[in-house]
Amino acid sequence: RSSPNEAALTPITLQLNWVPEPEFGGMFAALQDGLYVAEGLAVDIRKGGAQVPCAQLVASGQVPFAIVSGEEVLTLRARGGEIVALFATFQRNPMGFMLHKNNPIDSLEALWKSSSTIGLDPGMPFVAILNEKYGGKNLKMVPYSGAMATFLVTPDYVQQCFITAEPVEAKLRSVDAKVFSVEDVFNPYTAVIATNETYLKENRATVEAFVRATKQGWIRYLANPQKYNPAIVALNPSMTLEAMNIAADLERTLIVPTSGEAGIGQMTMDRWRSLEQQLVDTKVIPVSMSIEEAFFTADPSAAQAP
Amino acid sequence: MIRDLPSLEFQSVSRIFSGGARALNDVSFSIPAGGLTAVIGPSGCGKTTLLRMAAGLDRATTGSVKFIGQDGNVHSRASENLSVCFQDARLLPWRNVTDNVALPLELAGVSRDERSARAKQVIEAAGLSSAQARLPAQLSGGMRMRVALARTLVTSPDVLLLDEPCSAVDEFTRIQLDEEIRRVWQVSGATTMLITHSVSEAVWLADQIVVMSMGSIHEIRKVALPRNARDRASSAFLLEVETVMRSLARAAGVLVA
Amino acid sequence: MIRDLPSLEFQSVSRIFSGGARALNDVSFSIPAGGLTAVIGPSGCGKTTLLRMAAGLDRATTGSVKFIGQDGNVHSRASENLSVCFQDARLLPWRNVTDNVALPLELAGVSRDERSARAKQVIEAAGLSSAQARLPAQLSGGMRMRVALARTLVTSPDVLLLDEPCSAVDEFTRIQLDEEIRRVWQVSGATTMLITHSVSEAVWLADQIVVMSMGSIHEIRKVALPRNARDRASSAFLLEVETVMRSLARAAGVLVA
Amino acid sequence: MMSVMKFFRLMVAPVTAVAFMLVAWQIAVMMSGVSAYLLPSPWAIAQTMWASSDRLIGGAIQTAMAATIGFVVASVIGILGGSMIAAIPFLRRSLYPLATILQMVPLVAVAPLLVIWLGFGLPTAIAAAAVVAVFPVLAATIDGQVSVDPGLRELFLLHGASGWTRWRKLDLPASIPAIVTGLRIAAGLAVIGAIVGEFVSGYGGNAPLGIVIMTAMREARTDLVFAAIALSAVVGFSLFGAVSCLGWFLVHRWHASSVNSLEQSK
Amino acid sequence: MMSVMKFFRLMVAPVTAVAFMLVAWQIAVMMSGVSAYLLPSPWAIAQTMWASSDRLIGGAIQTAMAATIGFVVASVIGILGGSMIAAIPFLRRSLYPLATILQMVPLVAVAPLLVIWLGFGLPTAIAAAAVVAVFPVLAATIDGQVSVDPGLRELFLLHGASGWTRWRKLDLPASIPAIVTGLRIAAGLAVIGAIVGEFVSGYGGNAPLGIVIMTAMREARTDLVFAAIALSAVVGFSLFGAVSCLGWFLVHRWHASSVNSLEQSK
Ligand SMILES: Nc1ncnc2c1ncn2[C@@H]1O[C@H](COP(=O)(O)OP(=O)(O)OP(=O)(O)O)[C@@H](O)[C@H]1O
Ligand SMILES: Nc1ncnc2c1ncn2[C@@H]1O[C@H](COP(=O)(O)OP(=O)(O)OP(=O)(O)O)[C@@H](O)[C@H]1O
Ligand SMILES: [Mg+2]
Ligand SMILES: [Mg+2]
Repeated sequence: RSSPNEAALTPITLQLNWVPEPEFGGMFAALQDGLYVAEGLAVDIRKGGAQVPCAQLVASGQVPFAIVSGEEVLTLRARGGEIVALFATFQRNPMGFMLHKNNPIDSLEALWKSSSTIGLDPGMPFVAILNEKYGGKNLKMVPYSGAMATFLVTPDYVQQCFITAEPVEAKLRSVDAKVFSVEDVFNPYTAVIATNETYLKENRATVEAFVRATKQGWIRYLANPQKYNPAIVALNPSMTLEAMNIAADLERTLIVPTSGEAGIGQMTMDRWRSLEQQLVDTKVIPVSMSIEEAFFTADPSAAQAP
Repeated sequence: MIRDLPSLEFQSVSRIFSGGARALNDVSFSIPAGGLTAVIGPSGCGKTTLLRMAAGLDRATTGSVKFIGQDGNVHSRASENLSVCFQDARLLPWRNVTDNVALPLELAGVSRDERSARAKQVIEAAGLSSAQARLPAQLSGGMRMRVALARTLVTSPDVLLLDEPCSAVDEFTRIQLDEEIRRVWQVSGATTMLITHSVSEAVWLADQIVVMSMGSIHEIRKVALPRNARDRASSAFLLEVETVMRSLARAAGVLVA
Repeated sequence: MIRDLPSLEFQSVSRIFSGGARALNDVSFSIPAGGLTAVIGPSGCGKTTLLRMAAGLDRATTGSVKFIGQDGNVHSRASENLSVCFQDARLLPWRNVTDNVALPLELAGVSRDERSARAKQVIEAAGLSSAQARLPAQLSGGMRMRVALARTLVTSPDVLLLDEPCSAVDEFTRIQLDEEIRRVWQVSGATTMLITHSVSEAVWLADQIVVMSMGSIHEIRKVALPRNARDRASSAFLLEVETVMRSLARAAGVLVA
Repeated sequence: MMSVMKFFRLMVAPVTAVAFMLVAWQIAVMMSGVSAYLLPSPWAIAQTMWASSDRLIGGAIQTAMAATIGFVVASVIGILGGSMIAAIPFLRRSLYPLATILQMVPLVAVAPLLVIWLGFGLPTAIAAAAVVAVFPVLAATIDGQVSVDPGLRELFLLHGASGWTRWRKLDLPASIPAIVTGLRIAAGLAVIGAIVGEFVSGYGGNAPLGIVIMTAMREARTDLVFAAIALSAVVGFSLFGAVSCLGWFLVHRWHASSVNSLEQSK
Repeated sequence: MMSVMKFFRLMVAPVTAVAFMLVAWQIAVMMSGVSAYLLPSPWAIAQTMWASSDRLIGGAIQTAMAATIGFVVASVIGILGGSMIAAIPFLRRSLYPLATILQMVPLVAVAPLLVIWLGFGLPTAIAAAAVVAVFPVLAATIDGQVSVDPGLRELFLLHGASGWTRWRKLDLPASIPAIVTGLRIAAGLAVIGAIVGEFVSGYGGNAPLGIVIMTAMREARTDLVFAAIALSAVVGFSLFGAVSCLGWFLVHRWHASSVNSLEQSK
């Protein structure tokens, strides 16, 4: 490919669903190393926050690309949103529950049968699944406001977390935590790059180029996160470089599939199907839909991987 | 300027307030075009209520209040060039004396220069020249009423309705103000209704005096004195005042010797 | 009840308002304990300003206003049992006539029964019996002032300050009200200051008349007529009125023949 | 009978306006074909309300409780505190600015602290409602009491009325119209405060509207979000209506506002 | 010179009050040994403010811009809309209830929709600020204009003044004291609205205070949350101060509020 001049670059925006962190490391690596430019793209990465409605923004065409979670793709599609998943950063669900290290509770099941106070976003789909499985009548659920302060000062408090984020933060604040992943009961793709159906139809080449460059970015990032983290810290000074380096190490096993680096970002019909089934079972979405259209594999080399 | 000065007719006017208070009871009289009628009567007898009806601010429960042009047509009240001096001063607290007085001209779209010239004149006549720039809160009670009167007289009204404009001032200031009222009335030729507590003021200014009592008309009296024969010290004037005073006394229910 | 009725002394009082207006200029006079002094003068000459100082609502720029007890001690104003009738009625719009009149008794902690009995009496004297239950908005201008006067007279004050209490009513209602003022004054023996525009009212009620002009005292006149010799039709009375009228005319700057 | 008739006549205009708005909205949604997750049609919202009525009504009752208690607390504190601030110049110069600053603290940011201080559940929601509702009442009370006719103040001063008496018999009645306006503003804010408080306080079996909204947002159920909002508006509107009625009852006989509205409706 | 002196004298009380509060807070934190995650001491907050001053000031400027523009929009809409509603009985009966209902829509719940409708950044924050600030202005304007002395209204009626003239020369000036109170309430709400708007409006290079708060909360940096809140209070207080000054300038010469405060400060 000839290196195109600046003016000919296609400008696109990627809306993050959180502030710049290692969970978006691949995109920043691709940006820093000029992989997007090499594909003819001028990418603007927009910071986000807990309240930024990324899925709706992409479905309504306000932005061409955004980071969303797998269940958001299906729920929004069930309500008529034109959203399509392109690239699944996390192959394994990084969501979990974080407890103080010396909390006697030793498993997710024990947690769910305890009478702990537990902070989590209302409407998390796995709650219904866990309730079904373990009861959970004694749990006291309270909303997670995004603030970790409660956890830090309350020894028997439990909260939801991103395995790569909150436990690291807690540790850096001298609070040791243990984490129970929810992967075993609920395992949607997470940090999924999604686009708009119409946009995909009309700009297929751009989409494919974007996904291609992103995947390469991830390969580079995971190989040497220390090279890219300073730039991310510059965009998000509230997280230390140390924390980012730790997080980058932790996330590697969640991102790289068993098949190896070639499968980064891959998505399979089976995984989407079982997610859909869980959502229907827990009445989050009404009926099953045509899953084929919910995701688009721009990178055929990854599609067939297990 | 050819103007069709109206006469003002009260025809069997009654007014019962929502609480049931009967303020007016079958009142009929008329003020001829260009005439000046004084209305006198004990406190609470319905004078202000009558005036408010003429101004279109209240409506008769039964009966009617009409302006009738010289061609015999009934005018709509809104078409009249009306000027009212209320019993309370009703000044805008954020405007100084000059701007309060000029308000009606301002509302009529008169140019700034003409406004200030005309305001200056009536302010002088009301003895307020030295207080021109003061706000209402900086005036005495009598001064406030004088501002209100000056504001009423600053336009050239066809109909002039005055509700005790001089009750808050002393005898001599009152005589000066009477002079100003007469001057404006004569210049404008307005059909005028004047409510007053001063019988001598009524006799001095009016060509007809309506004496009221408890919502009804007690007496209607033409003032016999020709205008040029009025002199506040003449015996004819004093006699007339005496006569009206007796009538008012009877209206007020006082036994007169 | 032994009361130490104070006299009221104005000593070289001057008052310059913040705008620079000079309302009073070196005014001195005193109202003897239990005396009734009338203050008359042209509109804006400073009468209300004087009264407000006596009431403690305004302060002299220079000079002083003092209550002096019969033992010669200066009383603090706050200790006086003072009653003021302002030039405007100042009624509470949410209270009916009876409750407005009873307000000072209420504030003094008088029992409900006594309150209504005493309010009833002054309301009757003010000719307002039929309007007892009305709100201020349902009263005529003169009726409102009568309510205010009734409220002033309902207590048994040691000091009574009246600012044109009768200017909004007709001659005959005024005579009735004068009667009530005199009755209360005589019963309570209050040291009284009465601002009025009616010379005959001043002569009728006062034992001393202060004629003011533009912030200064023009004349202080003892009313020579003994109280039992006053009769509104007697020639002695009319002569006294005539004399004071002339003085007022000069104060007002009118040339007198 | 008369007043029932009058009530119906008074309701015609607002009901018409709301109906008009709903019809316009329905037509706009139908014409533009905008998807339901962006802007559901009123009809869809109504259907959702019907389908989820149990959950919504249960939530509304909880939210109404928090909002009402918070509103009452805010009213009492606002009226009493405002009166004190209005009466004492030193407080006016010191506490009023402080109260202003407190008003500007975004509740969403300190809500986690509220939880820590007050625990999860109702108390936090009540406190949140009270915190946002108190300032309008305070400001309106101060404004109303500082604007009382100085002539009437002098009257009370003269009769040696104590501050307390003057407040009870003059300042408070005279400032009721202003206070009612403050309460009207506060009524709406109390509901919003309660909902924000619920965002951070607990949710057990029966979720209050704040939690219903959060859950629905997460599930992209904009129709349910709107249905919950509609119910929260009903809660707020009831508070607002109660305050308005109270205000009308207290002042209609003497205050200019009723004279002016009579004059105009002629 | 005089007025500079006077200004300083006026500032003594509020500055004392704030200083007193800060000292009490500092002592309370030090005595209780409460964790900095829960409640940082004022001193710690001050240090954070100093250390993060670039970021905070940059954020405050953006938030101030959104809040100020939103506030101005709300003021214009509130005053004009309120005037129309006050002037036309039909609107009062139909639109006022509607506006009330809109006030009760929790912004936090519809903010995500605002982003989708208005796009990113400033416009959404401005809209959010305007939405929450408009109702107090509207309500206060209506209240003020409906309470204008009926006697003065009659005067204008008699001189055949058009509605527009009457509004300009009577209703508006007479209701300025009430409107200023509404604006005071709105000033604080506008800042909060802007911050909530910023929570949802994705952002570019320089993060406004709303984002700083969100991020800091996530990182459990309570000190930074408070520092950002303090700056947002400064923004709000500047707006509040500007409104108060304007109000004082417009009415101090004639309105009862200034008479009463003079009387009391004697
Ligand atoms: N607050 C004020 N600021 C400036 N000037 C004032 C103020 N109050 C009164 N004055 C002026 O002081 C003078 C005396 O006022 P005062 O009210 O005492 O008059 P008065 O004798 O009672 O008149 P009237 O009979 O009209 O009531 C007037 O010229 C008035 O304009
Ligand atoms: N809004 C109202 N509701 C009930 N009664 C009223 C109302 N307005 C006036 N009245 C009554 O109507 C009667 C006549 O009032 P009006 O004001 O016309 O008297 P007036 O002759 O002007 O008296 P004054 O000389 O005292 O001004 C009075 O008895 C008064 O109490
Ligand atoms: Mg009258
Ligand atoms: Mg006076």
